Amino acid sequence: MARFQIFVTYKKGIFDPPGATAERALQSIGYGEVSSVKIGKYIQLEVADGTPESRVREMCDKLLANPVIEDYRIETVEGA
Amino acid sequence: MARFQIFVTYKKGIFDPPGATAERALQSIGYGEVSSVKIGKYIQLEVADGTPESRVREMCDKLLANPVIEDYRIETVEGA
Amino acid sequence: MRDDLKPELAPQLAVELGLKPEEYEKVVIILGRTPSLTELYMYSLMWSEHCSYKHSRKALRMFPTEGEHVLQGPGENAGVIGVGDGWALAFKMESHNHPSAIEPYQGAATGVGGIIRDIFTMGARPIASLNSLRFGTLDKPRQRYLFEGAVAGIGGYGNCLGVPTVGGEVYFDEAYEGNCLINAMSLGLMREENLTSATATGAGNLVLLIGSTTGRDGIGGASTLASQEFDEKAEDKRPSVQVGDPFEEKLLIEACLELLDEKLLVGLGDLGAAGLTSSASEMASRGGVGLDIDVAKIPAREDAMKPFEFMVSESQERMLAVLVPENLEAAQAICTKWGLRSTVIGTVTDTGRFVVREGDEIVADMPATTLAHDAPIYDPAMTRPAYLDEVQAFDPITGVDHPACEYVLDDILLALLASPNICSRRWIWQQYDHQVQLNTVVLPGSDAAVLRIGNTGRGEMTNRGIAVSSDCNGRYCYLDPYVGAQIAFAEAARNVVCSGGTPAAITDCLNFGNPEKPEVFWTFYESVRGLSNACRAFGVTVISGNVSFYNESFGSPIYPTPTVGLVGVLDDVSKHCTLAFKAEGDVIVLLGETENEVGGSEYLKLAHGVVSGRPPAIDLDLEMAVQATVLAAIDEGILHSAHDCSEGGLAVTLAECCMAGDIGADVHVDDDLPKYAALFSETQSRIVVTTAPADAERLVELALANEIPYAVLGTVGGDRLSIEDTVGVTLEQLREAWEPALERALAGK
Amino acid sequence: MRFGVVSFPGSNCEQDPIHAARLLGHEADFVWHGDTDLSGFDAIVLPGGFSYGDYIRCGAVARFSPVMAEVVRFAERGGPVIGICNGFQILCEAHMLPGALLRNRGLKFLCRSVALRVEESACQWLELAPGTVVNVPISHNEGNYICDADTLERLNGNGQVVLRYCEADGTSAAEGSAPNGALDDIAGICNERGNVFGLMPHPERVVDPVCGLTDGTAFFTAIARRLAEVG
Ligand SMILES: Nc1ncnc2c1ncn2[C@@H]1O[C@H](COP(=O)(O)OP(=O)(O)O)[C@@H](O)[C@H]1O
Ligand SMILES: [Mg+2]
Repeated sequence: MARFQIFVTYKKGIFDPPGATAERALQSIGYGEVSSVKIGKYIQLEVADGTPESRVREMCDKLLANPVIEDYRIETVEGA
Repeated sequence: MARFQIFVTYKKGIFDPPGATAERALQSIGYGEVSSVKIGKYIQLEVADGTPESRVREMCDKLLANPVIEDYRIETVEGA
Repeated sequence: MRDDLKPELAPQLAVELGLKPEEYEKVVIILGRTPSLTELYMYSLMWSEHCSYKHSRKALRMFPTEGEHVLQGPGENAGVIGVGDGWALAFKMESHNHPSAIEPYQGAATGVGGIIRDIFTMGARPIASLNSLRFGTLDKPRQRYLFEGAVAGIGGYGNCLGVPTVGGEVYFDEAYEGNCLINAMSLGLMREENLTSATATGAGNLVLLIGSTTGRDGIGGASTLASQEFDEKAEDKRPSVQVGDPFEEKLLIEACLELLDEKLLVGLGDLGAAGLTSSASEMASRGGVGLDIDVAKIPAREDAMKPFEFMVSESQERMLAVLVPENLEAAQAICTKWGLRSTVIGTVTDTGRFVVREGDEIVADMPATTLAHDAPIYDPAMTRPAYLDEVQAFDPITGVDHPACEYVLDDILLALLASPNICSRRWIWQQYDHQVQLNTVVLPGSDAAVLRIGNTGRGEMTNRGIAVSSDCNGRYCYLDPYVGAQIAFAEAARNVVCSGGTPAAITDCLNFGNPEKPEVFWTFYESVRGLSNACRAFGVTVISGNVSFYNESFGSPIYPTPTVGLVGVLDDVSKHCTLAFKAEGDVIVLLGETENEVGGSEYLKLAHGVVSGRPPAIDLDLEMAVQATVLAAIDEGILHSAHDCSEGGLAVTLAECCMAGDIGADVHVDDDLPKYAALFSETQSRIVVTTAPADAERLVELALANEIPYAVLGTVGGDRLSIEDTVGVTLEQLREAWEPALERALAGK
Repeated sequence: MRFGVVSFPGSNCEQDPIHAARLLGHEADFVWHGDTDLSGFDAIVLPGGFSYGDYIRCGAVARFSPVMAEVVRFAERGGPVIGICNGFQILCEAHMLPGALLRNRGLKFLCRSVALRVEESACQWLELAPGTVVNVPISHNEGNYICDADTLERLNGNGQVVLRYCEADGTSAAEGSAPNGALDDIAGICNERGNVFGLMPHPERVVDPVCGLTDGTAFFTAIARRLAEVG
């Protein structure tokens, strides 16, 4: 079985309300050192051995990410 | 300015509705090789230089993750 | 004046930004020089179809805009009517079609956000929303994606705000496949004295920007998204999608209403399409003043933003307030209390000029009124579309083989009930919080939503109410725009009347193709004419509305879709009525009369795959008389239920009454008509009502007094719907067909 | 008696319990999230809505509001606290109640009336006979209650499960009756003492007869009667 992890983030210039809110919240509860928070998705995928990354890319484009407003990065998890 | 990234995932045994749904959806649209999908949070944090990881850990325990249902992993982003 | 644009490039850029050469010339004449980059952007957006209504303005003058209830007609962010005891209701409908076709969730969500800002800008607390949706057929995965996304977005935004989404409509037809329609309507309540205007006055007054930061989102959105036809290039336009932040909007609602309550503002405007440019220039020209705006003061979401980007950004959840300097501190304190940014970005001047600067460098300087009011107004050419002769020549009675044997009628009825255009909409409205604020008296699922007038938070309760419905059958409008538009109005009114409301005023959202095509513009003109005449006949005013053109894909326009949002008033909200059959033995009466009119019907499309013929005829006098009869009967308290006949005809109406009341019925229908027509004809001006046997006579008296045809159909009771020997189905069968149909279609079944 | 209804930024149901309580002849007023004085209130309501947009996690930010420290003390002194919908989520995030609320299993917001079975419990907010079925609307996107096995055992053992989703006749369906996938059909729980009560359904929505059902009345009258008794 092969493992991939996918990091989904908003495209540049797309507003991230949850991140903005977390940022303010952290500052207001005493973490003034925080200057920016962005909240994206961290997806852990388990697929059959030998599944090529291209397949995973397909899955992201079709379902796991929203290409209209999100970018994503795929990483293979070694020793899985 | 220092950068951290935080990966928030559901504790083992906690049912993750979005993950389970994505898993079924992928299988139903032709990705039979998918055996598991887990969807967590990918948080990118920018803080003042010299902020120790322990501070970030605090932020996670207090706000960014819910210890009752979630685990998290913190990584320093080099060359920030 | 500083300029970031080489003068010789101006004409070229003007074209890219959508200005016609002659429009560009007009700008040059107004300014007496070549426009700067910022000015060019500002004019191109303000003079886009979306902002200037340059193709529709003249036709819209046909609408009756003055009437007894009207406190504010078209021209402000929303229209306002009086609904009694000093209460005023602001409402408006608006389209967000093109953004939603690119990103359904965010497109629909920001559509809701925009229309709700229009409401509280008037000083009203948003109390309810409706949505009117059109998609292609659900056998197409893309259409399912758009539909699910739009519904989730509407719920996601409205639920977070705590504004109940109480009604709407949805149709699925190939005509909308390349261009879905997302029309959102919102209503707000206020005391008459709190009615405010988006007007800037008083030289020396301050301009305060409240709410979210300003980023590059939706740059040029107003023109590129809303005023261009859809085609494969849609993909490239993706980045200008905006993400809504309903939490910020909720804070804006509370803060702005408090600012108005405290009488701290001179004027308040919202930032929608064309962002700061639009709201600022409109506020300035309404007040006949000038403005001096410094973009360097605007809180930016992104680095290195150019002045023009600040001026045209469509970042959501921002409001623009004008106030006297003495009130600044108090006003900002309220914003801070609600956790909102507020920044003075400029001042009101007496020059009449709209000046934009970055620090001390002026980057734009033009007469304020020319942006908002001097956009060219066109008289588009129009010709009657050729297709009309063809479709109207089709005789639906002889043109297809109608079922000869009657036993298939059961199956056709069940198939109609399972049609996505008729089946239960529960899947939709249970994703919407339709009860928050505790004023929803009749929940989704009946003909119209009924709301109590009052503010539970302030303990200001009344026993007055309103009923509201949005309607439009695009097929009818395609087959005859004039008649179709009149039916859209008549059905909305009928739905409101069936719920006990007296029609008071409407808003509309006119969705059409490219107005520069004479055949398209003709359908637009005829629709407006039909709608106007219907309004005049009923003495109902048009207080607000919205036009969405260029709803085409690959060159073919959608069905003409003039959606009507109609509001009626109930002096006593307890005197409302629903569609559910109530009691064993109640007498079922049909008010109005069925004709053989299956042209454009759901039956014709479903059973014969045909969208053709003439739509049902509409006789506005008969319509009014039928509605008057129902209102009188409800007022006398003799009606147990009322439900109009719309898509699917009498049989579907009866089935819906049975399912809603969880009780059967035994009826006889008109024997002079072929059964398929008696059951499925979509003849207008028909309402099925029930009454206790003891009151049947009185009901008949009312019908006679109003000189309307009527027929006693039968009685309520049992656990099956029996229509003579032709239809006999159990409640279970009806439900099995009607309840899960949307889920099934969405599951691709 | 006097109910205090806390309004957090993003709360949107706060006017509803106020209306319900007043309708039933009680006093009720808003409490600002920044306030730290709860004196003069006999019971505290954390209302529904989307505090702080429900961003990060429902209730995650609201629990840090100044007023919450007071609410905790109020509860420790035995003061009755009810958290409805978002209020329940806040109680869990603040660890005033165990467990957490995840996305509904169907990933869809659900607004509709549901049948609830009253369980044998220590809850001071309800004095309906165990087994009673009430119909109350839910309106949430994250009502899928979850907790670990030990906690669940404790909840059941201590009579902390107050309400369960059920079928119309009060029975539980084999596959579960929770529309949102909640563990063990749990719709509402209380602390051991029974004074802190959290539930996803909205009783305040079914008190005013003008809007239909009135099954929610019991959720306001019981605590009032109880407080009247203890004086
Ligand atoms: N998109 C929607 N959102 C909310 N409610 C809807 C929507 N579409 C339909 N409904 C509700 O479903 C019920 C039936 O709708 P519809 O078939 O259009 O009624 P009618 O034929 O009387 O106009 C109405 O209560 C309507 O408000
Ligand atoms: Mg109707």
